[in-house]
Amino acid sequence: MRIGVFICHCGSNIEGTVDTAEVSRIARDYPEVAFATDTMYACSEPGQDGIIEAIGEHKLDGVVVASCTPRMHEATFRNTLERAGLNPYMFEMANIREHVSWIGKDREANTNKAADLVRMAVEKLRRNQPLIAKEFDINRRVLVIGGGVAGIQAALDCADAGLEVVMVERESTIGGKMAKLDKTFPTVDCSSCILGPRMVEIAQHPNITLYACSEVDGVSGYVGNFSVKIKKKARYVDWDKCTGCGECVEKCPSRKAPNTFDEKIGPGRAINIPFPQAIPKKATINAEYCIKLTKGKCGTCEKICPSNAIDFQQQDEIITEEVGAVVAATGYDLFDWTVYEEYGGGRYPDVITSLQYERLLSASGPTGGHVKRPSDGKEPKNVVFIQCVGSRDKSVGRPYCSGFCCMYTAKQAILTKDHIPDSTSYVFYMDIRAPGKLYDEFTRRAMEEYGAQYIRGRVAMVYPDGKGNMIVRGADTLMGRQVEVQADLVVLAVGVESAKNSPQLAEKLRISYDSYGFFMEGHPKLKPCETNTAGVYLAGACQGPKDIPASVAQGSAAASKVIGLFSKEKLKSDPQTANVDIKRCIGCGKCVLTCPFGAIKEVDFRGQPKAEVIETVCQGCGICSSTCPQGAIQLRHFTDNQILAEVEAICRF
Amino acid sequence: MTKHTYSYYPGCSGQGTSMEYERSTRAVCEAVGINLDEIPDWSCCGSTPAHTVDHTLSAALSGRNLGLAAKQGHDCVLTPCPSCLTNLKTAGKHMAESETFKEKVNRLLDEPLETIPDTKSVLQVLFEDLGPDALAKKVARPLKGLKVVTYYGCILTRPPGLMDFDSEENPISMDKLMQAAGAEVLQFPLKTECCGASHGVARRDLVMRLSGKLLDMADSLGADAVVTACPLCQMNLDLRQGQVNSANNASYRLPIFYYTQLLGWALGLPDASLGLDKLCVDPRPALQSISANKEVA
Amino acid sequence: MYQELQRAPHTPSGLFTRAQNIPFAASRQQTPNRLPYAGMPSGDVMQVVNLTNSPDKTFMDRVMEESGQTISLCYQCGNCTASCPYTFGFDIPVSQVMRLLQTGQKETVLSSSSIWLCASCTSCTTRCPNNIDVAKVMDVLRHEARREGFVKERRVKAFFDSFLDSVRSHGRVFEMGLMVDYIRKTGRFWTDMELGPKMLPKGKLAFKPHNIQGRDAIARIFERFEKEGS
Amino acid sequence: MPVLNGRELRIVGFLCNWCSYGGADTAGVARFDQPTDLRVIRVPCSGRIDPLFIAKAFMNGADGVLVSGCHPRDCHYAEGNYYARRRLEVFKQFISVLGIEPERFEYTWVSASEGQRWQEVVTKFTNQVHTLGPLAPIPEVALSQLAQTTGTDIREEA
Repeated sequence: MRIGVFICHCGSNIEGTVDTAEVSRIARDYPEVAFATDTMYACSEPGQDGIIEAIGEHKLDGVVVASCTPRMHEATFRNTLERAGLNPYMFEMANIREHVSWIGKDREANTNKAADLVRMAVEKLRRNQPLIAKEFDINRRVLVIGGGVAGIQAALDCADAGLEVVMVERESTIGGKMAKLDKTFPTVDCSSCILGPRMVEIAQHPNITLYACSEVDGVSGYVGNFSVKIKKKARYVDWDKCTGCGECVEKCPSRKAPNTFDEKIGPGRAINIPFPQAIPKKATINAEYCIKLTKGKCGTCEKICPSNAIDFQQQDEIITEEVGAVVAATGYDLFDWTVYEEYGGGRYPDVITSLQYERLLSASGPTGGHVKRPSDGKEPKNVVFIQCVGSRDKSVGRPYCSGFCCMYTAKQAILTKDHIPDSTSYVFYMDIRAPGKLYDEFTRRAMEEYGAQYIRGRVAMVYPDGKGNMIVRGADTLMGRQVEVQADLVVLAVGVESAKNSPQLAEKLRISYDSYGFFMEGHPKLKPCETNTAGVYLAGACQGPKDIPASVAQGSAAASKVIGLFSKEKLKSDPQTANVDIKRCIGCGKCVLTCPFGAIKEVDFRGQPKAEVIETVCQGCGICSSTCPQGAIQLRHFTDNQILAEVEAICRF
Repeated sequence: MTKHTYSYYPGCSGQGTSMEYERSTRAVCEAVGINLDEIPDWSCCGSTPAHTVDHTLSAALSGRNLGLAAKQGHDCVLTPCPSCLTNLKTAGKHMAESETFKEKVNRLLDEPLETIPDTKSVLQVLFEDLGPDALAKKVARPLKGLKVVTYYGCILTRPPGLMDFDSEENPISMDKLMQAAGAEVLQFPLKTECCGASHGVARRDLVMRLSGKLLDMADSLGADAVVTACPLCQMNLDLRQGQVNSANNASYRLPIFYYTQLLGWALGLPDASLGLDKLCVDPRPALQSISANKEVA
Repeated sequence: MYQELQRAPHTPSGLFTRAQNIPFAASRQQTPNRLPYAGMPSGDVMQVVNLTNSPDKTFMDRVMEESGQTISLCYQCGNCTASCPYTFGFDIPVSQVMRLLQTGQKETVLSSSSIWLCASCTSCTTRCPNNIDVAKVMDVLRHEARREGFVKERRVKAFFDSFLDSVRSHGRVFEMGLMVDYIRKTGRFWTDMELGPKMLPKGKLAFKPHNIQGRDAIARIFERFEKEGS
Repeated sequence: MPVLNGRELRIVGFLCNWCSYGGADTAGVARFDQPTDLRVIRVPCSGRIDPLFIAKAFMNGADGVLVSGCHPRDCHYAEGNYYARRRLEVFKQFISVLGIEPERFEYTWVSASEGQRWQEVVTKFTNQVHTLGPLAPIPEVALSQLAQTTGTDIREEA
């Protein structure tokens, strides 16, 4: 075998603390190494061309590149080998950047470690076999989880590209958080005017099947062939018959149900249609508060429903959908701010969240757009906004900045002035984060034209002064003073948190998530919309706090990834699958039991039971081969000998 | 009712300015079966002055008492006074966390401190071991009709990491006990706002402002009385109420009870054992008014 | 002479209907000279703070080491100033004390009256979003002030000293003795005169100290402390 | 070049590609300093690691072996790390029978976002192995028995 070793400088990232020339000199003496050199940027075009030339010139049949993590450029260099006519799996990488040069300054130790890692790669490569990827056909259907603005954008882009889309939305209507907004920044245009038509498009698009009031119950299979179990939650209304007329909502006697769409600020009924432009515009019954379902009495809605759509016997239903790709667009939730007892901990009715205030501002809201204090319905004259409630705060475990609260608070300050001309808005902030196009001009406008009083400092206490108004006590660090504001209404810019039980969904999709529950992207800069799991993509705030423009952009980005995936005739399967050596297999069946994907079946070979791998189902985890007592089943590219070769490369020299 | 015995650290003010707190604490604990075994020959914990001079000195002054308590063999030391509680807890926690600090403290003490007993406030034991429900069953004279405001003071439940009892912003333990005793507890937003603490002598203007705010808020809420659990807060609000009135030209006549006094009264204990006569602002009118309307009701 | 750089006028897109065609670089007005007032760091004139050589590193390290707190955690949000009930009486609000500590301005911090008026009520520690024990830092600043001889609030220090002298000599606080000693140190004989008649009939004022047996054990603690110089 | 005599020990790391290898990368990207002793072998899943690999590593002269996979429930292959957990726990209790201190072998779970934690794991384990010092060489007789049973004599294969 003739092996070529290429030690990358990666500019100064590796060369800074590793003597790459020395490593390539050592590598020349490794067994079966025919050529070794160091190169400035192996992954760059000249770098890759240099490798292709060396393969031709020295008639190499295997390549080792010592550079960054294979998780970033293994695919890049495999393509290089393919372009040079070699089998892409006759290639190994040594990670001498993230695992060597970047984690220590000791040049001699780093150089020595790099040489060792290259030796390990060479030893493994000497035992690599050429592998041919098999092809399998793709189910050109995509599942979009979450009907917020990001999910809507992804679904519409995929549908317009001719793909069949299945959208699953947990609430009874799509529209997510954006549907709850009155206006959006920085243009102050009406939220339902720009979102409404897109929601209608979802409902009317022939390629899109919408499952509202439903959740993903389980996902199995792999890229190109996922099988998804969707749980259609019981809504006790037959949506085929329901016309959304709203008769039932008016007559329903149970008035204590929480109105989750209006963020519990307005009255709620047991049977409810979230808002006039809801899609689908259907009624749903909240089982906990429906007198019929809890006490067996009433049933008013059943009596008066013109199209007798009420069905109290309705049960949850599981539907299976076969799809080829999944886009997770599950959005975010607001932080439970009641841990801040210094702001009343939820005891004071006139201390509300920004989303509740948005409902008060909204014409389709509980007060028809007239801003009224929840306590006594009076129009507030002094509205105090408190920023960073549950963001940038280590003491409540939320050290990150939620990104768009500064912007929507400026918008709400402007809207407050529009709604109540003689009102004054006060904003307690630490730093204004307004990075987008026309964002900063927008916040300046709130201060300059709309008279919002911006006070630089946090708020320590919000309390009633016993004489009927609320005192907001904060600091003005620019003035160096403690300050107080008599507030009629306090609006908290509550921080963003990952959507409820998104860790559970991540486990179903087998993608990883960070300690706050946000899904982990493939690479923070290079693959923001992909995950480490092929065929599962991310869009919107489920990947991290972001505003509407960024979410919409990610919706389109995720859609383009899906469209790109499905543009190929067939998908190449990863050839790193298990493989049974019939001679050694004694048919004990242990591997069949341990395979998480059921990718091994028992076959009869001349009267003896043997194991056989279904290559398209095998995911290449290798659990079978470490279970097999005979070592009969080996995972290609990670066989026992290959791994042990690396072990010996470390220990024997 | 479990007969539980604790080491008891009364605190210096209990011998003088807050003797009624000391007396009523002993009476109530006796009545509800909490056994207080006073630490023999206990000494001052140094209170605020000590830790403003040096943390090792402050820990040594508290440490001596922790050592004596450990010898008594009970698993926990009780003290009614929040300032003593903070010093004992800080000393104990700091020594438990850092060996070097413990050695520095032991170098100041006659006998080095080995095991460090746990410390709790009497309020915590009354609330957790006894509990409002058990208390309600023992009430002989419910405080029905008495509107009170519960003032916890700034260090009884703060900082949360150290004191870890009740909430640091909106504590409710005294509220629950008072409600169990029949009183009506008003929502008091300044439960943990400082009253001026030890500045009464050197910088009285600070106490006039801060205690003035507390009395003003209690008054505007229509409270009949304020209930506290700290000798210094009680002194600033009761003994200095006259000074506050003249400084802020107000005219409050708000009795400032220790919660143990009201609990004792509700349990039917004799006035003498509660030291009600020791309070500056006469509490009798308030108490008589509720017992009067009891005959009527 | 540099030719005046001609900047292309940048007109924002017609989004805001009333936007005028404003030149990109607005002309620089002359800002008035700001006079010091009570809230600003003390010092008769607003000196320029040289941040390269004026920070006293040893002071900063000692305070951080003794308080066990990391000053760089503070992002100057002002929550301590907002929480502190004594801010009205301070000359430097507590968030600015922390800022002066971050920049090592030893004299300005130690000569403030804030560090003496702070009553360790721990509002700041309770509400600091970065979990800094600010109350402990203020405590340690008082230790530093005593070591370096800065005493802005003489009477507050006198009261603490009298308190500890009383503990040192009796083992417990002898309240009457404490007041007498405080009056001796400050000469303010009229302190709390009107409270005497209120407390006497209640029998709350003991005239004789109650010396505990372990009195000399307490005295030894103080002696060892002074010898150690901690 | 053999391992830097006196300054480094031979520590073999088996890291699962999806979580721990990613965690090690995150630690590198964040420039978290770590001792250089650890050499990482990438495997698709912690479930792929056969305890015999670890035994062979020790037989070959490794002074310490560290295995790290995905947190339970996070495994990219759903169950791989459950198998690993059971196998490696049994193996950890067993290696003292081979005359190897159990503290020379650790297995843990590190996710792709836990760069800081990976730094702590590596530093702590490396110091742990350094306190134990180099592993006494396995007696010749053991190697010959091993050669008979497995049919491959590691001594000639070098």
